[in-house]
Amino acid sequence: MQAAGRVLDAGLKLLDRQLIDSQGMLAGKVDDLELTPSEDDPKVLYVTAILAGPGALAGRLGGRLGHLLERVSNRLRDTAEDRPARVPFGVVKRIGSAVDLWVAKEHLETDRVEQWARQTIIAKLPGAGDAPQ
Amino acid sequence: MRLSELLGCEVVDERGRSAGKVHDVRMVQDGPPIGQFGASLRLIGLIVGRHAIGARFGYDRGAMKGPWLLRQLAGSGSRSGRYVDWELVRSVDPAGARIEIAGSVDDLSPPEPMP
Amino acid sequence: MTLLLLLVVSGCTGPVRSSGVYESKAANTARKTASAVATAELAVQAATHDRTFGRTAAQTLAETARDAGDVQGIFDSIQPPDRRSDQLRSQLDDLLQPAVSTLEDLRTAARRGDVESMARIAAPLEKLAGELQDFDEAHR
Amino acid sequence: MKNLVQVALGVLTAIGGFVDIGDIVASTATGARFGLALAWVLVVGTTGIMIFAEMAGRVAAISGRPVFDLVRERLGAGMGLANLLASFFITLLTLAAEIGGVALAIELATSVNYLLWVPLVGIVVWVVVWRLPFETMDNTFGLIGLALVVFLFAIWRLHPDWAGLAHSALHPTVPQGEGHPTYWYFAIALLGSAMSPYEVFFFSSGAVEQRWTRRDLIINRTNVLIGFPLGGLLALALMCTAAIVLQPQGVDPSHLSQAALPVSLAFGKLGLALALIGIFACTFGAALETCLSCGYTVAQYFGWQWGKFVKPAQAPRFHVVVLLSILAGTLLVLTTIDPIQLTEYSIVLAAAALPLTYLPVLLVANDRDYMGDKVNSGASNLLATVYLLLLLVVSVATIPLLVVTKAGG
Repeated sequence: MQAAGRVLDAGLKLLDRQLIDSQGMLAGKVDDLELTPSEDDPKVLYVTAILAGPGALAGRLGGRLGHLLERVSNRLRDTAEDRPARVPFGVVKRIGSAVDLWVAKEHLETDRVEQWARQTIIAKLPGAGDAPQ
Repeated sequence: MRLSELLGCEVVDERGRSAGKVHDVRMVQDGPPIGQFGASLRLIGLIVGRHAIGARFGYDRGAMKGPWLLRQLAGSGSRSGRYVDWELVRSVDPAGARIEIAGSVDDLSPPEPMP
Repeated sequence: MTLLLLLVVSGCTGPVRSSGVYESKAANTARKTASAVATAELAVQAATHDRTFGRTAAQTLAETARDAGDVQGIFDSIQPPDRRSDQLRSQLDDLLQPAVSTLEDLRTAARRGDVESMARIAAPLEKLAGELQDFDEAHR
Repeated sequence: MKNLVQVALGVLTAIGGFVDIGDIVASTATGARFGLALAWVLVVGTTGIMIFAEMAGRVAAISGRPVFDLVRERLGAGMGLANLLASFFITLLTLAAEIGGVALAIELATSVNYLLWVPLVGIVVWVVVWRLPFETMDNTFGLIGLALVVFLFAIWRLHPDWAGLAHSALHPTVPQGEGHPTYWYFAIALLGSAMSPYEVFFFSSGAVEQRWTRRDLIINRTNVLIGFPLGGLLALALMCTAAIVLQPQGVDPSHLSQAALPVSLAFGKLGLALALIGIFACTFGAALETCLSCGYTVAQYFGWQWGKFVKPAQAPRFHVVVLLSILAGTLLVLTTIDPIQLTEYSIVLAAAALPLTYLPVLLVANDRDYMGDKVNSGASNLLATVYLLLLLVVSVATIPLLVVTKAGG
């Protein structure tokens, strides 16, 4: 749980920070943040999710590099939607020099491309599942 | 709305004078509870000013030891930033990358440094 | 952008207008050929004193023969712009021709592992190397 | 105290691991053309890589953060991505040069055309990276690479004019008939070969692979303070033998065979065998380091799980990038571009790109939030800043010199 009332600059403290899942595995980076207006006052904005993956990064970079990433990520992603993968902010455990999560990355939308790479390429190679010596 | 849509927006006061671009967004953790995180982060203000290499390099925090030369080069940029309280914001036009605020640019003070 | 750079850097050969440029290209050709000849001398010296493997000597001598042949080919492709360059060209060709043919003979001998004849074939190389280096210094 | 074997192993691996195809080509070419007039650049370059690698290793050990994770955090996503593309392209170019170097070493031993060996080399590189544990892989080729010490002994065996050598090293002058731009172009190439960026990506990621902590700082220091200078000494030995044997004969080396000539003249077949084994091991070890560095840089920028300390299935995208990099490197060599020329471009571009990754590491090494009491000392900051300025001058001068001298042609 985080200390309530804590103040932080989101760009510096959250953006581009490493996401680490409950097993200590690296789960991508905070490429962008989703801000949602509150029901009773649309002017008030809350952070409701972390956006991660090339799709989110592409939107943020814009320009040539952004479009390049956008094309790459769209081809890699196997789902129909074009919105970037979301990590609901509720699973965030701690914000330090990295962002620790309460859940394992397999449960996150952002892990789709990782699973695709695992199934289609790596799992087919002998010894993919062997523990590191 | 995405955070990246706010970053880089030009902040303009009532008379159309610019306070510079948004290069960071300040949040406080006092919103409604969200999952296991606790109170959610609420947007309370914008850090505005010329491109602040100093902040990105880390020189606006006390924790940076040196080196001297880089501190001088980067240091000057960050102090010129200004803080815009979210209450002052009249309209946000992400497509046009433009944010209009009430009052005047001169009334804005630099942001207090974060711990 | 990098492709453009590589093209510029590879020093493509176009027509040469001034005899000065031709002369410096001739000097450069002599210098590179002298380097190949000197390398061949060292390789033969190692081979005849049983200080290298047959295959390594064969590889080294194959490279020197190919280098000298390439350098001569590039030089011959440049049109001498004036009479003085014509003279320079024939003077240099008198050195390039024996150098290239000697290195080719050495390559053949080395590939057959015929170390004895390598020493004999390589005999003129020392004089050739000296003349090529003199030519280079004279026209650099 | 980490046991002595661990420390010694680290030092020996650092020595063998220091030299790669770039050092072999640059040191030999420089020695043959300028004698020891550029030896001082090796000292400057070796000192530079020592500073850079020690900082990167210390940052990785204390904060657990390897170079490219920090590059994005300190330079932002946009600058970080441009930095990634430049560093990845140069590391890939170096990977191709190393694969070419291994094939050339085999060609020199077998006289069978190197192009036939290239696909085999690519496959074996991948199998080793895929199957061998990190430390076994790193130590094996680093230790075998020590065979290059034969170049050091060859200097004595060739009975050089010691006074002449010392004079040429201590009073560097541009030899008659050589242009100043060419002299400085070779200086930048030599600096780029000594300060190869991929070595720092590999060194800092290796610290995380081997799970270094504060206790391992001793290894970080000994590897750098003992291993790197001795590695630099091997490069100097290559330069010396070329200066002693090749320069007087006017040989301007453009093949590995010419680099090996001095050792075979000094020690005959045994010496040549050791030289070939050493060259093979160093370039093969460097091929492993560069293909892994391709994976490290991309994975660390995007935040994917990376590293050989986890099961391959747990770091699929990292291994896909490593696999594709080896494939791309192999195909690049198969285009029959001369591997020696490829090496020259890779080390010169490496020199130009050094500040890109040097700066973020220098910044984080000064950040108490990450390093606590292990931040840079005042003295190391001064030296590190001098090198930052030197590297900025080098990167500005590289492209113009490349064009003016037609790559030292």
